[in-house]
Amino acid sequence: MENLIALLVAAPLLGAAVLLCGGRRLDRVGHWLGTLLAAASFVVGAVLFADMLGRGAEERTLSQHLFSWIPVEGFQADVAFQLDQLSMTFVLLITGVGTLIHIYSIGYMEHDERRRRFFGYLNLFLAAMLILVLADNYLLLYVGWEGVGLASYLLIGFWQHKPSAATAAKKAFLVNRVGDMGLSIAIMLMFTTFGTFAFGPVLEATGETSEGKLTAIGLMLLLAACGKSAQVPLQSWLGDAMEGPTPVSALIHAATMVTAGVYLIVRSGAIFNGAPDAQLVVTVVGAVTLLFGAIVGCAKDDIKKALAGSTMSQIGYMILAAGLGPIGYVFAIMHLVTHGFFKAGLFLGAGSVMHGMNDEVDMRKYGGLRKYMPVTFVTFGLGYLAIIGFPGLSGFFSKDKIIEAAFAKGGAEGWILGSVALLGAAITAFYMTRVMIMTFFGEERWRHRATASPDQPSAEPAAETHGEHDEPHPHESPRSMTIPMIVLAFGSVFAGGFFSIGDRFMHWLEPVTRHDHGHSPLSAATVTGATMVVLIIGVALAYVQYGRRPVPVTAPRGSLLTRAARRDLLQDDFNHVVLVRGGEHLTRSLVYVDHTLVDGVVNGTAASVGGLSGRLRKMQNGYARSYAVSMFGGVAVLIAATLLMRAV
Amino acid sequence: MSFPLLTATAVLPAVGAIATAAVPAARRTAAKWLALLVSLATLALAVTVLVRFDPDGARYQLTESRSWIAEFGVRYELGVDGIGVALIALTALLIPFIVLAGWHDADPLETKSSRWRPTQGFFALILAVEAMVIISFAATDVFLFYIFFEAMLIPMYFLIGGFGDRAHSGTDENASAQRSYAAVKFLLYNLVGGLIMLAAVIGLYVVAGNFSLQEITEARANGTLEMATSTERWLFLGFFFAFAVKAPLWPLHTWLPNAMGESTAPVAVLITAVVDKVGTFAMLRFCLGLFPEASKWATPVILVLALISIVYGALLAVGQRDIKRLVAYASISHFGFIILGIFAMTSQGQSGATLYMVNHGLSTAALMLVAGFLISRRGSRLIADYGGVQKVAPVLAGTFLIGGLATLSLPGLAPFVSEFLVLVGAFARYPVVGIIATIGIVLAALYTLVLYQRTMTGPVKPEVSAMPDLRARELLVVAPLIALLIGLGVYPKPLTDLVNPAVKHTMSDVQQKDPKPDVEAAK
Amino acid sequence: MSASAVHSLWTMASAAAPGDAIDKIDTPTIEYAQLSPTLIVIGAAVLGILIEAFVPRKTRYYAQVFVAVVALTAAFAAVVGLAANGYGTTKAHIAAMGAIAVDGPALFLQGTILLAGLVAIFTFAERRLDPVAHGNRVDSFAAQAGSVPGSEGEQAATKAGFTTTEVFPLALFAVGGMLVFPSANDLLTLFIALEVFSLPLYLLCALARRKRLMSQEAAVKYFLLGSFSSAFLLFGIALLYGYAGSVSYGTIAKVIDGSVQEINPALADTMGNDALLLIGAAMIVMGLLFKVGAVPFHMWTPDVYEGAPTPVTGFMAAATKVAAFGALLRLLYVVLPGLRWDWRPVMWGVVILTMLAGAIVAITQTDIKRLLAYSSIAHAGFILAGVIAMTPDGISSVLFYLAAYSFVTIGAFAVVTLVRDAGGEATHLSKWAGLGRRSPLVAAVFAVFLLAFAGIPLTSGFSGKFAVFKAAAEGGAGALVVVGVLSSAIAAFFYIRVIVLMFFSEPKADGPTVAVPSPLTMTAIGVGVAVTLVLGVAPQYFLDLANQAGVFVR
Amino acid sequence: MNPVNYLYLAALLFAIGATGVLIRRNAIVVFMCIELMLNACNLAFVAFSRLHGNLDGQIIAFFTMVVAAAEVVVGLAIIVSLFRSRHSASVDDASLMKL
Repeated sequence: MENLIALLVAAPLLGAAVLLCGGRRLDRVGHWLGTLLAAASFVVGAVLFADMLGRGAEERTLSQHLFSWIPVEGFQADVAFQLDQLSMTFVLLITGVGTLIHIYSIGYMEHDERRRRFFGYLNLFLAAMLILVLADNYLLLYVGWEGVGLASYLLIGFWQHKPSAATAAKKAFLVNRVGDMGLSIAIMLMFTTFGTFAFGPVLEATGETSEGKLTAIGLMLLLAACGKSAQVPLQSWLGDAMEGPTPVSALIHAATMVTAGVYLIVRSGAIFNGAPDAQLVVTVVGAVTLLFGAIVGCAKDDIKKALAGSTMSQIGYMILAAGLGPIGYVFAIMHLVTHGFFKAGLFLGAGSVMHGMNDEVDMRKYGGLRKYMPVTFVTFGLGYLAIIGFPGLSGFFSKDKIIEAAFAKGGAEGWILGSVALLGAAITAFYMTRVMIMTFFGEERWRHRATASPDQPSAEPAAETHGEHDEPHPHESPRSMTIPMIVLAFGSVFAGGFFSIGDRFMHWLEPVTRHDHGHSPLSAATVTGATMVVLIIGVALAYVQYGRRPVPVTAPRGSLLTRAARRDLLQDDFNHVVLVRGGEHLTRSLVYVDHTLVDGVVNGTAASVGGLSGRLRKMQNGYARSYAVSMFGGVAVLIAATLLMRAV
Repeated sequence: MSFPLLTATAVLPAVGAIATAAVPAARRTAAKWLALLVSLATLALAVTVLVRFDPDGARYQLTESRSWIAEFGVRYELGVDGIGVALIALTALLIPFIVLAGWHDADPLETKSSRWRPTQGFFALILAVEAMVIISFAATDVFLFYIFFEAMLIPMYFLIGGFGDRAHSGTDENASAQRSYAAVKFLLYNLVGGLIMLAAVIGLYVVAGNFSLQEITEARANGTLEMATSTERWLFLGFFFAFAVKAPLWPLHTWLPNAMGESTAPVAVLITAVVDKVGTFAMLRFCLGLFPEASKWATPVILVLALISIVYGALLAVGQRDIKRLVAYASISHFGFIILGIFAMTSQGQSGATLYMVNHGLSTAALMLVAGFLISRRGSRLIADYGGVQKVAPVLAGTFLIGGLATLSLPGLAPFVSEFLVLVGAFARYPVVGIIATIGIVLAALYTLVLYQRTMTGPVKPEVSAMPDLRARELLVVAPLIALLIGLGVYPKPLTDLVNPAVKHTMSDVQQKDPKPDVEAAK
Repeated sequence: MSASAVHSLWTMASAAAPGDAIDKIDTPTIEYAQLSPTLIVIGAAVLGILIEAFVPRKTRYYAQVFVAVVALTAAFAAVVGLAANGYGTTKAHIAAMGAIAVDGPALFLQGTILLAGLVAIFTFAERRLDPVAHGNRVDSFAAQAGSVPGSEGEQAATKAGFTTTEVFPLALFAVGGMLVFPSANDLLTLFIALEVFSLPLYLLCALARRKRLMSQEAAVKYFLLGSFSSAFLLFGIALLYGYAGSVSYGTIAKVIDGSVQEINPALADTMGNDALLLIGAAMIVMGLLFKVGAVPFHMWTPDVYEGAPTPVTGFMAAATKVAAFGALLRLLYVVLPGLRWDWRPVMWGVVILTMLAGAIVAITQTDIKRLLAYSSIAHAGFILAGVIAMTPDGISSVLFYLAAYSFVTIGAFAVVTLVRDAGGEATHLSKWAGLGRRSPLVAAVFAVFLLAFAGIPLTSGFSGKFAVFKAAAEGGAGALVVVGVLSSAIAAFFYIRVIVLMFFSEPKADGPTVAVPSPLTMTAIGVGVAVTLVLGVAPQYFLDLANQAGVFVR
Repeated sequence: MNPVNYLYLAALLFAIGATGVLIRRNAIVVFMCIELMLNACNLAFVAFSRLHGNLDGQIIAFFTMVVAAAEVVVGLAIIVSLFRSRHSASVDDASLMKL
């Protein structure tokens, strides 16, 4: 059985290789091939899943050792896979959602002449992501980690001719690199601490080392997670990443890749359990980010950016949960999965809307679309209900559990984190309702439209071409796009319930992540009630603001906070001023230094020798008598020196 | 004594050089083919060396030893350990690509007097350099090494000064003046280094009485050869200075950007991927082998310099306007890593450093050669003159990107393996150093991606709109390199197996043990 | 370590006791066989004079060349014969009543001088470079030395096809003197030899066909300064004679380290007077330093090298240096070792000055001949570094260096004679721009010589430099080695500059043409290249030779 | 009379000659000064010869005279040819070559 694991990775990898090297002749079949291989990988995953269910809870872990990768004196890095429940969860999520999005893209990218390459990149991403979750040691995980980074770079910048896209891609990669620094330092620390960085040995040996080391490792891992999962302070890239085609945003920047940070932390649970300080930092980061993302989400008029903010915030929830330790791990993953469903669905919906609206992304130019694209409306709506945590839908279960867990952490921390989580829920309800209303309800603002507001650069390429001139004719998307949306809608409706009945999911994961219930100061019912209340408040506020009065086509100036939020709470400006500008000055001055100082010293020496030469030359003045003088002086000195030598 | 394989490997290109130079002026193409064939034959010989070499056998194999200049206690002693084999293989591997890539670089612009034969000269010089480099990788006699270490400057000098890049650098139209400046700078820097080394070589003779690396190392090991601490340090400094210039290590690096900027891309590759490796190689073999104590004594300073090189080189790469100068500064940063790995004095660090020499050779070759193809199309080295190339020449852009990703050592590509090993090795002994060095990772991503973005993406510039994609010859150059980069990235085991024993020997030379992990240390 | 013990490191007792008997004058015995090289050359020179007197003008040139070549070859053969018979090693002893030493260094240097002279004679005899004047080929010497430059007398002489074939006997005389100079075993012989080879050189300098004013000026300067220095030398000899009561090397050495047998009161009196000894020694050394062109006695070199006819310059630069260094070696190693603690520090200063000054001033030179002149000064510095090593290796390394250096020098100057424009040789550096494009071969050859001067490995220059620096280091002069490598780095700069000029800069429109020489010059250059490469790649044989030859007789 | 005084005289003459070389312009005079120096040497030789009571010094003196004569021949030849081409025997005029 375990030999199948490699197949999981191999299939999409093969696809990537073939599609990227294949050349034009594959253009016609490329997308089918890519989708097929993604599906194949899913099938293999399913088979393995079935097999795994067939075995007892404790011996479900499979492992496959492929080959010894970097064998060096005292340093052993292998290419080996490990498939346990946690990995399996991800495998299914990745391949499943991945396949759906492949299918979706067939329709979405129909008119792009580089579609083949697009599918190649998608396959590359799947492969890398699978390596990430299947690796049995941190170094191999690092390979997948950077691999998905590369894929995301390529896909964000897929429309390279747009400078904005290229820049966004570069930014994503760079910010992630900062995170990767953390990961590599963490690995080095593990190597010097445990002499290895394979999951098994490391996670078992955590007891044998000092808490300080563990904390250091934990914090480095957190840094990595922040980079990949767009957590404060490394979140700035996610918003720009929306420059990529929508399926990409759905798959990479909502469902799978951005959640890798959560996987990393949960996977390294043993380390964090040994380092409470690190855990605290994790929860704080999570809490801050969930508010940050939510606030940003409220202010964006670009539908994808709004969803991106929401993604940030939802992942904030997961990180928060993961920071809670054994209390939260399970729920973190559970929310991760449900979020995978509904957020992917939402993005696909957004994509479908844009598809029907000439790639317009500004929600202020939407409105009343429900009757033009019913399927999209329904699926998007369900996703909406799921994310705000409408009772019975997936989001309700998963998020509720996290809030409970947050309180269950106990002490002041518990209260603070819990209430932050609640507040987050309220804001979520608010901005998602806003999105919903602005898009599907209200007057049809895309008719007799005014010129686009300058401060909202429309993202997709076509916007420049015909966005301004002829008004769009909203229409439902082709079946290849709607079917995935429907499937995901199902997931977002039922997944949560399915997982929670009889704590299925908890029992499934427990062998890997362990679980304890903690002791919540509030009863589950109370928490649920509170959640309901804040939810209603949020929805109501949004309705009052956007449902009752008409939405202006050009964004009003808005309050200070709004304006700040539109600019990602000025965090980008900070980066620009401090890092970019500062960096530019640093490099420029260094170039100067290199030229004048380092080079100057050498050239200066040469020049001075030359000058000396010029002066000495003058002594050769052509007069025989002066030569005689120098000889005479010379011999005089010679004699004097000789006598002196004898004297001393 | 059996068939002198190493000598043959070195002599073949030398003979080829003479033959190529002798080809009459009119038969330019013939000269090119001759050079290509010779380089391929050399590659074949190098492969046989690789095959005949048994990693777990004696430290130095395929040894040859003849009396040469008894008066100076100099013997013609060749012998390779794993490191030498790897680098000889790298050299022999790269030269054919360099020849192929430089196919048209030396075609005379207008037919001058029939005596003037630039093409023949160009390829002859390349082969001459190959021969000298191979000898210096194989030499186990300090004097023999020194001779070729110095002598290879001359052909390199003519390659840089005589066959400059025809693309204008934008800073100054007077290209030939700049070129000869670069060539002279290259020569003088290295000559000064070499002469200072000469003093040390003489000193070594006065102390040791012969030049045989093995003898001296053994004598030092078993105490029959005492060296006063101060003497050893001075000699070490003399050697290290020369190697640091060649490598190049901050602040002795400034010749490299000029040299690489002004020379044609293949020559630039020759400089940074092949010739400079002799410097780092020599640090590993001679500095550590002959002067272990002094090496340990100097380590702190050298590590700091290496760190400076890493960060400084990367930052300057970010600040460059000229593609080739950018690559040059990137190389400076990479050489920082190599030296860091060597002087971290851990198995991982030194294995990593050795792998790094090979991988950096491959990655720079890939990046620089593609850059050369790009430049030859547009006739400009300025980044600002490009834009949107990806649209018109996707394959070129793709290969360029892969070269770049290799340069920023993306996992899955060969350089990652070596870079990570170096970092781990450094971290194991000097955590702070390791952490600072990781900054290099981020900066590498920065300059590579900025370069790619500015040249390849964005709206298509009118000047590049008609740019043809890679031709068959060019693809033939790049594809194998990329294949190797991926292959060695996924499965570097053959290389590590080759290198590990040699590294073990070096570690024992310097009497260093790897630091134990805490957990084991605790037990 | 006692003085005499140190002394015996690089000298050995001679078979025949030196003739320092003064009361009775016994009939002198002359070992003609062992003096044969010198005698042959001098004899040929005399024969040359007779040829001038009796052979018709048309055939003189051929006769002279023939005689000169045969004589030098024969003399060389004689030297080889002597060496083969062990006169260099076992049978080494002092001939001609103590006047001349026949030992390793002497024979090695004589051999070198003879070969160098032979090659130089080839360049003297070159007649293809200048355009044919009035239907007869001309060499690089004035048609009639007496005629005033630019006068109709001169033109008449040229029209008549006069040529100064006296240069050949003159050169032979000079060679004869040079042969004696390094083997002179008493101060008088030293002085006479000095004059014998100097006077012809003074004349040769004045004989250039082109740029005659400069040539005459060079001659005057060389003559005045040369005789000025030889006056010092002579006075030094006088003082030393006063100190030791004898001019024989052996005796003086004995007196200096106090191992002399019978001491009469007068000697006892003067022996006490170190001033005589030190001043005398300093003056003699100065005279020799002048000949080798060491700072601060170097100032004649650039002017004379520039003004003299280029073949003569090559001859001087090579042969004179060899002879002078030979004499200097013998003086310091045989006569003055007892004094080494006095003169070594002083010589240190001279060496450092010479190496640095030569290299530094050369940087800004614009005339190729002056450039080479300064480079020869720098090289004198390098050789001196080997001289003051005061070890057996010191001797052999210097011998090797001299052999290596002389051929490179002659070759280089021979190449200079090829590059010509309307005004004769185009010696200004700017004229050499782009030579590599016009005639790659000549440029390449010259580049080889320059690289050898620069001491790049695989050229004779490197082997020589390594040898002397090694000797110096072993002699405890490590600091000198460091200064040496630094100055060779500086020196490298201007050699490189010339190479850059030849290969990397565009040729000028009015650039010089490269004359196609006759086989004579070709052989000169060819020999230069061959020696450069052979001594660079496989120097072992010659090092052994120098090693065997590395012991003086006393 | 003590021969040492002759030595002082010789040294004096030598110094005078040397000074003359340094300060006089006319080539002939300079050359004469050199001859003076040579003769100072001769005096020294003879004096020492007397001092030591051996003949070497006196013989050397003869040699020196011959050499001096030879020098005169060569020197005058050169100086005269210079004079004829420049119409001046000043050593300072002959300074084409410098630097």
